[in-house]
Amino acid sequence: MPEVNLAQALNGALASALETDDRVVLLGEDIGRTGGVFRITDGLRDRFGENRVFDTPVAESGIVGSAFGMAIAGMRPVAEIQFMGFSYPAYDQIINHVARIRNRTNHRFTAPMVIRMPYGGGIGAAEHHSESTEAIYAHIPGIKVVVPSTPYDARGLLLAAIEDPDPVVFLEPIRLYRAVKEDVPDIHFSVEIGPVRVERTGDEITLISWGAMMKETRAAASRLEEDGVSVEVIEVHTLSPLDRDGIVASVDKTGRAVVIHEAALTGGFGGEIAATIQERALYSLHAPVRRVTGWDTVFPLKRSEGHYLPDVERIVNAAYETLEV
Amino acid sequence: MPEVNLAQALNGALASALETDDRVVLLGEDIGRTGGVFRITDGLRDRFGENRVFDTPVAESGIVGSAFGMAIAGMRPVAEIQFMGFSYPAYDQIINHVARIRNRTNHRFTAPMVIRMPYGGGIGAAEHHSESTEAIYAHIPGIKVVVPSTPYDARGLLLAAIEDPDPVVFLEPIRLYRAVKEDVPDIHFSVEIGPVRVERTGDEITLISWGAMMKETRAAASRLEEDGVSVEVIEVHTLSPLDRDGIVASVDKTGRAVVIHEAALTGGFGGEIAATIQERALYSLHAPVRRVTGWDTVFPLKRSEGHYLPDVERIVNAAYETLEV
Amino acid sequence: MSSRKSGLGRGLDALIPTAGPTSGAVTRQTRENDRPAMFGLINPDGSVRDRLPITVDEMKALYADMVEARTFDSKSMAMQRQGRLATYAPFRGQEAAQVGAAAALGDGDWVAATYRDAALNWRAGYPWELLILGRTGDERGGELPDGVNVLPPSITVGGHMIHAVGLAWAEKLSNGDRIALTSFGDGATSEGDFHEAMNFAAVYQTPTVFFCQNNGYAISYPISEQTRSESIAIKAEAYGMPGIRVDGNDVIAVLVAVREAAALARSGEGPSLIEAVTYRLGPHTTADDPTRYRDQEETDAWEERDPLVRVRRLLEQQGAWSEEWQAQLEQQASQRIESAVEWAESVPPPTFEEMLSRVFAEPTQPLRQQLREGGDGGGSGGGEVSRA
Amino acid sequence: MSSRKSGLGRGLDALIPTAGPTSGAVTRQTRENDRPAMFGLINPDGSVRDRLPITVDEMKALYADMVEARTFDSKSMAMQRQGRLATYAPFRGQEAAQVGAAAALGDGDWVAATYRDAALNWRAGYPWELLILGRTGDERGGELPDGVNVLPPSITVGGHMIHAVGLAWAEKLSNGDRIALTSFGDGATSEGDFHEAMNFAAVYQTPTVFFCQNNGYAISYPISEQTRSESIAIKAEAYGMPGIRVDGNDVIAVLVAVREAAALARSGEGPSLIEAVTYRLGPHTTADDPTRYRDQEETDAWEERDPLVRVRRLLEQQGAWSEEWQAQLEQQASQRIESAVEWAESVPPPTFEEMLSRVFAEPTQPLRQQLREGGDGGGSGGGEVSRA
Ligand SMILES: Cc1ncc(C[n+]2csc(CCOP(=O)(O)OP(=O)(O)O)c2C)c(N)n1
Ligand SMILES: Cc1ncc(C[n+]2csc(CCOP(=O)(O)OP(=O)(O)O)c2C)c(N)n1
Ligand SMILES: [Mg+2]
Ligand SMILES: [Mg+2]
Repeated sequence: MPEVNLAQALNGALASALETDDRVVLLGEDIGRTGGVFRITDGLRDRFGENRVFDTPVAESGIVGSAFGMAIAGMRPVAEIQFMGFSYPAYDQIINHVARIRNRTNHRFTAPMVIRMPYGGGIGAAEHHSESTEAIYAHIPGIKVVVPSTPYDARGLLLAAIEDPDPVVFLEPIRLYRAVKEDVPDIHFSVEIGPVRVERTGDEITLISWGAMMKETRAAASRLEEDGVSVEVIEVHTLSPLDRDGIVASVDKTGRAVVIHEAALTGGFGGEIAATIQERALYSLHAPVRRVTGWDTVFPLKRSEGHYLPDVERIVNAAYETLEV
Repeated sequence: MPEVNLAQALNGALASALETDDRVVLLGEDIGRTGGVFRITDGLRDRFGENRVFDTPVAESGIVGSAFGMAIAGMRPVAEIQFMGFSYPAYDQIINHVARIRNRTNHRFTAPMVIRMPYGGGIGAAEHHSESTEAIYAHIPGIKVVVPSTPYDARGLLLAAIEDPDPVVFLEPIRLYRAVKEDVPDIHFSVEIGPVRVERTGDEITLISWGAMMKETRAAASRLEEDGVSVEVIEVHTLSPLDRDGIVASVDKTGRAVVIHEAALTGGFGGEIAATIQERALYSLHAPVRRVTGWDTVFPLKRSEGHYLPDVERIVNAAYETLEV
Repeated sequence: MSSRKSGLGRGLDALIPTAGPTSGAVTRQTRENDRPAMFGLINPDGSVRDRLPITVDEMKALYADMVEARTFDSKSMAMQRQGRLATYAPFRGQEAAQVGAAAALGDGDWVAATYRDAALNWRAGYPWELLILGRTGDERGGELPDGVNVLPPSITVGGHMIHAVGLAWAEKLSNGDRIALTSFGDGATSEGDFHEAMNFAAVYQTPTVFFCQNNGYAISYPISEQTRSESIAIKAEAYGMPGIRVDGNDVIAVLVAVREAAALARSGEGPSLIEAVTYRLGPHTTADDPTRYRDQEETDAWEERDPLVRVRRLLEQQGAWSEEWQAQLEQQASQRIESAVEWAESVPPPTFEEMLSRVFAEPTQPLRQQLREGGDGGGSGGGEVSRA
Repeated sequence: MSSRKSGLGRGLDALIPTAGPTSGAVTRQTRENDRPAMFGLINPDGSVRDRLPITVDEMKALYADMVEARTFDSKSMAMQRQGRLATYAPFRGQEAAQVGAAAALGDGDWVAATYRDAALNWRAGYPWELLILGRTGDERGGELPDGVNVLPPSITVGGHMIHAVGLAWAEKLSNGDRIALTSFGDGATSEGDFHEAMNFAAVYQTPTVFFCQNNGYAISYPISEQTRSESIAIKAEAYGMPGIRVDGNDVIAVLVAVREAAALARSGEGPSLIEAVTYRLGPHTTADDPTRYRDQEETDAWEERDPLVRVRRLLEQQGAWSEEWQAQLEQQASQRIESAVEWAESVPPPTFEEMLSRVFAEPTQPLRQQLREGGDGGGSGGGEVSRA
């Protein structure tokens, strides 16, 4: 069982999908010759040919829209958007077309397709290269939104997304592409889209997060446990459909929760989760659900990243504020 | 003081702005010759000329992007997007450009502009004509999101939006365009963007809503008061910047709240409000903040509108569930 | 930029008249000198310009289809006024373009067209029943019969063209022999999505036919202001694609042009653009008032170019038209439309459960919860409160 | 579609060579027979094709600017490797295009260009200091001095072209005499926003110059695959706009072409498109490995066409170049760049407060709350809990 990082796990998943399913094709900017700016599709064009892996013009609406047409015709396209910040020109295709075809044809036509996009900051990138606007996708009925944080889940969730009968927006945390390695079976397995992953069990407080912020969340949990706090960590690797039951079950038990995300506070997906918790577990709550998030500004450039990104300190502090009451 | 409906109030506001400020120009599809599909710009091209009111090609990104350029150059463009469902092709311009120019130039260049869009359902319209995706705009740092529900506020808020030094997405509830009339002074006044409007005071429960759903919210409040419940009604006519203090102050008093919106539940802006309330008023809460919203599907066509749109019944029921505990 | 394969577009180019314009009328959509010159076969008075490549029986069939389409259009306008349909976008005046284009397609070919293309969609296999059901405001109107590869009419302007590129691309990759036709208006050519669709089709040489009905207006905005290019067809140059301008009120010319484009596509020669110059005789939709933006004179001039009348005259000249046949056609059409209406109006109202059951293949956890809570007048959306 | 005003574009059309291609080299960006033929004045060996419309002193100034630009480029590459700059997009090989285009502008003209256009932006007034500050990852690099009407470099591909249309439109409406130039790459012409920007500019006849640097690649994707049109310049036809192809490695030809386009724009004749055929000699950015998608031979061939070398040769032939002058130029340039770097690196780090104080004109209630809570390692984002 090979030890791979998240980027390699994704590459392996794509290779596996291309190998086992003729209907799978990949398309996106620079994914062929160069294997993508993050090398997620490295070697796939050489291995599977120019009729399976397509370089495209710089035209995100065209990429998503043509993949959508292919999906209706029975293929299983996997489109890559080079960075989440460049997905917005395709937002219309996603919300008005991809997400709706099943609804407007009462299941007659469907769009089984995946739209992959690297997201998140922390690498000192240029403007628009550090976006974390998952909330604008998780609000769209008719698409699923998935975001792995481990190599194992990355492979399993991507394969599940490709097999899913409905369209999936698949967010890839840039900061974690090469952060850790783990053993990932080189077989065609999948991780179920939907249920949250209880990553660590505890009974005093629940930390809830997803994607790149899982790194800080895990570190904060370890810090808290060192201090003797019993922490439950919930990874919401599927933002839509949201596993409310899984989240509520945990907070019903611990009575305390902190939600952590990288996106700006206002209108971020943490609001949905906090709202859900108070809706369904209010009488279990000993303290308000706190949100540790980015601030209400554009993700900043390199010199200010430290001001913006939630860090272990902020998570631990919020946990203690929550635990104190 | 003329009695006008919301559509007429908007028309009057635009006329007033065109008259008092040379820098104001209007652009959008069919807004010139026909005065717009809802006649909001009726007569303005005739009155102010072809160099103030422009019909444009069907190209929303172009409309917003060119208005943005004009704003940087010192004008005060007011762009109309024909329906909110057609704003998505301009989403990239709004989030990546309009919202950011002040931040990326440290105040050197700014985009004082308004993007008007009719929104919401309830008139049995065609697909894409009933959208209520305010959440995807309220999450964007750098733009303000405003939505009036009365003729008076419509005029005052639109004039404030045009004068605002920052870009404003201005949502117009289609269902209310011609619903009620009220006296609106024919002068150049403005309503402050930001603070919530406490429309009715009470101390047992707070109903919170905005835009078209204010109609059902008001009716529900009346029904509840007839039953002897003391209801506070808060209109959040500004979704961004959100007046958290105003909302929290009310719920601190009443201890109970229901948020009502037309958009789908998951990821809707009600989540932000409920999250805020529990964050800052948890110990005042006697019951969970409930959300009465659209369901997690595309806004449906005419025959299913009744299934989708929150009605007075659902609001009253939710209020009682909240009051019972 | 790679060079055109030899032969590509020859079929279409051959249709472009060399001896100046073929259309007598100077219209707002098209001026005498604009390139490319306009291809046409039948004059408004029914006389023909060239040998017609179809039989009299085929002409009669096209005419019958146009009569049926027009009957549907009138019926829909009337129903909308009675409140039985949601907003309706009439196609009166564009029957030749729509019927001609659809008639050029093969069984199973893909179609991605617009809200105005009921005639085109119908002729491509979309039952009147479902078109009407959709217009009553029922999503089930989009549930096409198996084998009919027509997408539900696109309501957004511009977004659907690229779908026809993807559909055709899939056919190409799977060695299918279907092509995809996308129909759109002059207004749609202003959207960025037009550009991306044209470019993708050309780059990947997908078997796509871009069929533009230039009816003179995007709602109130005339084509003379929408663009400064000489024509819409000439925009094909920007993509290295053949483009042709055809008299859109000439059903036979449209049929010939689309057939040629479809043949090119099917034989691996890639996409092409056809601009059918036509006119919308009615309002933009039932909510529109055209007097705000155009003169009656202009409309009257186009009434003279009615696409049905010229074929009737042509058939008359050939002794293939009679009052009785016309009456019979109209009666048949009425019957078909009436029975489609009857069927559509008898479909029971959609339920709350149905509404939430077609978002995903299976209702997800949030939807299952909402299905439990909801129903008419049901509770709030937040879910049950646990009191642990 | 309305007809072109007579004279519109005549200035540019006059530049198009009639006697076949002027460029000896067959390159990937451009083939001999592609339309329109390419305009150039200086050959790679420094010989001239035509009378040069500028003085030797002007040539020397252009050359000096290119030397300074190249010095900046090399310095930036080096700094990035040392971790002192975030990702950098080098323009080596494109100095003539950028310096030539900017030199054609007037004071106060608007510029909306890209991440690769540091030389163009600098020549239009953007201080090296701020360009470097921006590249260190500091938003204050976008705070241009008053009077410099250059937008901060666009990082998104395609979105900024329409801004130059809006800027120019505002000038037109307020009877200003500034024009707007937008610079973009070959890759950007695939975006829908290119289409909408070109169309708006043509429709409203805004004084906009569309300046495309066709450097052969959108990252790894060659222009030969990006489009099947004969050239980028020919795409102007789709908008009824003049379009011209110019040797982008010929600083004088670029200057002349952009000057002509700017003059047209300024005199109310509307927008035009200039395709400058050039080549990026370096990687796409410091994160890119060009060996994955192009051959060394190709790059070597373009090194032969170095935009600086040919002007040096030309000046040499005119006795206007010497080793000493060259050394002096290089030293001056180094000094300027070094001092700009020094300044940029001495700017104190931005604070948390600054970060939240430039979102709106005044911090809003949510931001005021976050300013209270935040700061380094500060609390959670939810606000204080009231305990009423
Ligand atoms: C993206 C988008 N923008 C705007 C609209 C509103 N709208 C509906 S039809 C129309 C005009 C389209 O004109 P054209 O493409 O010429 O088609 P026609 O109606 O003439 O058949 C507009 C602007 C829309 N439906 N979608
Ligand atoms: C909207 C958008 N999509 C994708 C990208 C990623 N990207 C950055 S540069 C580039 C290629 C642009 O090529 P071109 O326009 O030719 O400019 P060049 O880099 O060659 O100067 C791409 C795809 C982006 N920045 N913005
Ligand atoms: Mg039209
Ligand atoms: Mg390039």
